[in-house]
Amino acid sequence: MPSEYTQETIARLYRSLYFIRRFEERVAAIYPSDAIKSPVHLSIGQEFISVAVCDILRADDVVSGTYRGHAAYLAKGGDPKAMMAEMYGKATGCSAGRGGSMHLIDANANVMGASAVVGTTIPIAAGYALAMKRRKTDRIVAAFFGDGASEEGCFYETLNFAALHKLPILFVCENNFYAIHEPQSKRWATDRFCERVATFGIETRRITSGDLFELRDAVAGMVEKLRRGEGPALIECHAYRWREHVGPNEDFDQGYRPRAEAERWMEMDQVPHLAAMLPEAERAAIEAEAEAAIDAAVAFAEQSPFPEAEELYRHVFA
Amino acid sequence: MPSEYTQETIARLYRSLYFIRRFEERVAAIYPSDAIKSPVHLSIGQEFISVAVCDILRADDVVSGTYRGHAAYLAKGGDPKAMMAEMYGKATGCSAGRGGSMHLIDANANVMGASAVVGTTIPIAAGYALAMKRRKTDRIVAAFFGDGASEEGCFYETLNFAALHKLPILFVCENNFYAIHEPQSKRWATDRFCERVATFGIETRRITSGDLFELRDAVAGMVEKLRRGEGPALIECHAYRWREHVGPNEDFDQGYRPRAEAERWMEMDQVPHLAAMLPEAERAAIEAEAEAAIDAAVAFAEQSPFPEAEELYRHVFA
Amino acid sequence: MSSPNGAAPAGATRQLRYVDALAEAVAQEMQRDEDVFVFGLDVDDHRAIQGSTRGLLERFGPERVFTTPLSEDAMTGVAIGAAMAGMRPIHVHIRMDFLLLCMNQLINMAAKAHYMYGGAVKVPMVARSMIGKSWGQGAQHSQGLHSMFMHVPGLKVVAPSNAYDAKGCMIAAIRDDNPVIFMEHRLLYPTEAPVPEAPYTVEFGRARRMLEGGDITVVGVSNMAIECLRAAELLREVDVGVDLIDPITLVPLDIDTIVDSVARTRRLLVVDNSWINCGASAEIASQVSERLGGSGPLLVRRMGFAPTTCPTTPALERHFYPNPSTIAEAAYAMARPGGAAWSPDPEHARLAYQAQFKGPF
Amino acid sequence: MSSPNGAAPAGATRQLRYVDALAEAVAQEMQRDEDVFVFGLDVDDHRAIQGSTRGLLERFGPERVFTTPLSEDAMTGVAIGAAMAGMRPIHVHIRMDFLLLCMNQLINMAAKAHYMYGGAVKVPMVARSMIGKSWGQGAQHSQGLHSMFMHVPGLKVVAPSNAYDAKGCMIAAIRDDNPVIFMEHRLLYPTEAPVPEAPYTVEFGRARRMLEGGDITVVGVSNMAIECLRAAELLREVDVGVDLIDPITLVPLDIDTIVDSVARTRRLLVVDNSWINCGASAEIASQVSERLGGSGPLLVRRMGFAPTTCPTTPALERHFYPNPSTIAEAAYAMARPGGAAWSPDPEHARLAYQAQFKGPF
Ligand SMILES: Cc1ncc(C[n+]2csc(CCOP(=O)(O)OP(=O)(O)O)c2C)c(N)n1
Ligand SMILES: Cc1ncc(C[n+]2csc(CCOP(=O)(O)OP(=O)(O)O)c2C)c(N)n1
Ligand SMILES: [Mg+2]
Ligand SMILES: [Mg+2]
Repeated sequence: MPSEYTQETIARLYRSLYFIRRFEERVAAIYPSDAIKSPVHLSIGQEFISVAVCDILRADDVVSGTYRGHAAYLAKGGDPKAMMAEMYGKATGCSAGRGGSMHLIDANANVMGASAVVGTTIPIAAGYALAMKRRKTDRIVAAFFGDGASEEGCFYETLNFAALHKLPILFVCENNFYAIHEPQSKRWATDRFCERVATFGIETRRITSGDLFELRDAVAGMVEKLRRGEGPALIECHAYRWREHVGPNEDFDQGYRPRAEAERWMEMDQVPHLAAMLPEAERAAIEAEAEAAIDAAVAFAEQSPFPEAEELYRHVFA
Repeated sequence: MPSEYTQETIARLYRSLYFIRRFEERVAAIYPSDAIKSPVHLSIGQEFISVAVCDILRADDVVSGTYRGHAAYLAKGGDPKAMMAEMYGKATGCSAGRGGSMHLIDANANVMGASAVVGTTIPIAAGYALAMKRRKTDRIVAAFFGDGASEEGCFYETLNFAALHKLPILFVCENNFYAIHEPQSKRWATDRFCERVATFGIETRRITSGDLFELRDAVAGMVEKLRRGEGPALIECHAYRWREHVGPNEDFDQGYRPRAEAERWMEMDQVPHLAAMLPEAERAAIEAEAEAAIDAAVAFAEQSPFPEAEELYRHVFA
Repeated sequence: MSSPNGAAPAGATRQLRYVDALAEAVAQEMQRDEDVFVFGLDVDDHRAIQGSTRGLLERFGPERVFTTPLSEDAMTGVAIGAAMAGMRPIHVHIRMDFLLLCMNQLINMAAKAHYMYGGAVKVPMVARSMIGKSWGQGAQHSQGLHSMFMHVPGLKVVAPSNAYDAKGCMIAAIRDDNPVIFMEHRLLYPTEAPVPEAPYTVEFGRARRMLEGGDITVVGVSNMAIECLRAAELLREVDVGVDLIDPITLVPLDIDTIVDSVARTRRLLVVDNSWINCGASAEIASQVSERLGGSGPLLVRRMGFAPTTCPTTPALERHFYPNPSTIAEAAYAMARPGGAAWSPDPEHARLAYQAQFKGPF
Repeated sequence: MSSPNGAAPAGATRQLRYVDALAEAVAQEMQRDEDVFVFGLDVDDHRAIQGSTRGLLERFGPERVFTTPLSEDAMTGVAIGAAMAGMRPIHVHIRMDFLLLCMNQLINMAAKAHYMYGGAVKVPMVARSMIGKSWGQGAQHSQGLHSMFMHVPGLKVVAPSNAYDAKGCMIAAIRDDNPVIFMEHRLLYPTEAPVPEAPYTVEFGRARRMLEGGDITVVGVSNMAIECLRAAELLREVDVGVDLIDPITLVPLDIDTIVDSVARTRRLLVVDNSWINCGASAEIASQVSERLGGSGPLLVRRMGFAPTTCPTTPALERHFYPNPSTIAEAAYAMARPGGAAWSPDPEHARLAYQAQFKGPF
């Protein structure tokens, strides 16, 4: 990793990375109790992408995640209490219990609402970016989506529009090679993805190493240009989903993908990698702090009330 | 033009080209009489594309045109009588009076039905191609569409699917630089169109000369590979729409495009170009034959009855 | 609020066309609120969507009035995102049929966002679209799809039938904090009404009684309200009094005004500018039946598109739509069940017909 | 045709689950006609769309059973094109909500092609989709959008509520020369019924009378037919006789069977698996009112989704759907207008509830 990374930066990155990993592991641990009656799509193994991207963003920048959006929500500073309460279906949830794991939102942290219909938030993120440009700000939008989402026509329509209007939007494709159980070979004619996006006049970068720092450096350069109004950029970041598509468990026994495929990625796991870069005491402090915050989020979720029946009729219209 | 073009071939091409040009000029002449109560999108100036492509196709190959589809329909051998009757709204029309100029079809000539919703027929054409491949034939589909249609997401979705399944489909983009009155500069982030399509693993070719023979040669090579099952190909062919977007008149007085832009194309007009390659007698014979056929089509349309009221309820369900 | 058919609104001596009323409403709101912008295919060309966006580009510039690629789906997402970010987009479609390309964004996101995110975001956008008719519009340029949007909670649906309501509803739609499906009709564009110059809103959820009569309640949606008005004229010849109601907005729907009328007439004819099956006419007929059916005999009938695809040839299209004659005949049959069937004098009927539209356009 | 609730069909001693009946129907038709193929996201994975495509890949191979990219719009076009070319595609969607991505192709092309082209082409395709419920399905994984398809001429709409009809309707849908919207319900998948092994069709346009009773006519759509059956059990305690009708197919709709029943009971309760506004319940209520309203008092009521977006938390979702208790209460109030309100014994009601679905899935 590049030498100019200060211990402070590494600590900040580790704090976010460790917190997300442990938060999702806790969700997985709670899941069998049925306290969380919501389809959970864990990002375990892919968190480094959200952490690297969001570390470059400002508080007033906007992030658009997906139904697999726990990492983006937390990395951007979304409230963990409200998130856990949302998964529990409580009135104190970030969507007041109406959205669950697939529809997280935190307006204060500038985390856009997520959608359970793949691809739908890509043009919506561009709409946010258009608003920022019209208002002459230098705020930007980072739009996360999966390799499968890139197959939807609205993705190409959005690329063309965003490039045509030089919108301040960073497209982040988390390429984990699968859409549910379907490998890319059954969905993509070729993997010349970045090359294709570049034909819209969009700067692209493909990160295959799984290295958080390499990704962060690439994002940093792109974000600078985005703020200068040079138009959209796209990063295709390879990663691997360690758990089943939806739910808390591993699924290597299901036969659609071999554990061997995962091992390379598990060895690359950025959590221990960053941990090892920190002095023992600092690492321990960060981890203790994270565990406490997660405990607090779970306690908050458990103690929060369910919404009252009449809540059903609120918020149909603004 | 390449020497190996025999007089017979040139005569065949001219027959088609001249017929289409004159047929549409007749439609334009009739239009002010209000006998044709249908929005007509004339292809005048662009006919050479349909003529060149369809000359390479076999009778059992399929063509998919657009609402600007008079040329593709006629070039593929669609019945001119049924077409003119359709524009008149007569019971003898190719769509029994239910479709008008925008919904031409001729199943016998393997001309697919056209749509008035831009882009919709592109994936449908791919569906035809899928059926041909599954049935182990060497028939192919030629799908015509405009530069504007290529902005619809379903176009990219179709490219990916067609390339993934190596479908026998030739995509023909008639790039006339406008969508209604909107120039490409307001719609395309870049014009790296063929380069983009190629990233799907699709062979592409861009023809900017307006030369019918250059286009035909390119198509011939691609169609051979298509029949061998090598997967889809795409041609972007530049051309210019001489008349208004919809309706019979010129529109250079409207201010959205200068006549100067058109002049280069009018000089390149392939009708007189091919005419000059033929002996006077043969040319005259071809033209006389065409005029007679057009007269016959108009007479047929005029003499045909309108559908009876109860026809309204037929064909809702098969 | 007074109606163009009733006394002219205070100071509204000026007659304005529906199409110009739309353009004026948008211009006034763009002037008032710089977050309002207009985009969609061809909004900035010299035709200006048949004139309904006339002058906007010149006045407000290309950042607030711009065309788009042919990408209706993503452009709808862009509108939603810009609205969530606090702007007030007006997304224009030259035909309502093209909204079928935007259903995922309109139904799965726009309609649901405010609720799904617990009130954390709003989607103040207007989706303008025009219903086409005649001159070979045919299957894909003639649909009135309002019932699809009425079906889903979270969308407002507006269908003004005259220039006065067009301006008032447009201003109300732009100021509304919810997604509004704004339905226009091509054949209404040239129709004139007294329209005040100053900005005003037509309140959503308040139907207008266009005519008062005791024999039958007729509800006309969008341009069918005008066709019903013509039918009512024909019915005067046979002394059938029509209580004619234009709902103006379909969501929210002012069912009380309709129910009050039917409570008196016990006869309801709903004429919609779409198919009957699961249409707005089904909803209105059902609500009235639920509320009044128990208290005695109730005559209910619906008219709309023929249960077919729209054909292009005038020979068939003529029979596809309700018209003043067929509406008058149906109403007469309901109002005078005993009597012999009656048809209006063809000559009078001809005069009552909506001016045929002449292409190209 | 005998019903799973009536005497078992000849030779149908075998009990089969709804999900297996679907897979068996498709397998038998693929065997019979090599033009039939199945495609859509995940149809070929080990989960096999919750088992409803189980075994097809192994038996018929990847050319006839294949997944697709996430491109619902274009894939629908591909299905239409293949159908026009003479094949019989079955396009599978794991949720009905995703059909909103396909509306342009389904409504503007599939529904209209046969008519718009004067009968020159046919579109024999089946669009299978599943309605989700509970375990946080929420706003975008729970919609029943059948009324949008019922609204547009040219589409058939099928909603089997039991394994017997699932198999018979699927075979009929595959053999039909028109586009068929085939609506399934996730919670019906595990339900069993006697299902003959040999191929058979359930005729479209013939409703099934699931129960005979004289006090009230109840129509239940899709899985609501089952909820109504449970409600009817509860109503036995208070001697309210329910004439329960499952329309099975919504287009074509067997309105005569419903009208015949209401002509006797003069009370109609329609319970739909969707919103009420412009829904299937509105259409059924309207047609019955049009035909019977004139002849005397008629009690009509509709139940369906609450007029809100579907929330994920069980605390609210519980109140979003009609259930056996609320259906029974509504029916009782209609059947015994004078009497005091009644609610079923909570204990009995609990037993009658549809088994809660447990994720993940
Ligand atoms: C439009 C749409 N089609 C299908 C689905 C079903 N589905 C849910 S997640 C998913 C896979 C998406 O894959 P990708 O975009 O790569 O994201 P990942 O799950 O791998 O993070 C699919 C197909 C959906 N929710 N929405
Ligand atoms: C989906 C859709 N959007 C918009 C329109 C309105 N419209 C009709 S033709 C046209 C232009 C299409 O341009 P192009 O594809 O380049 O074809 P051309 O007319 O130039 O031959 C447009 C926008 C439409 N019919 N369908
Ligand atoms: Mg993926
Ligand atoms: Mg063009």
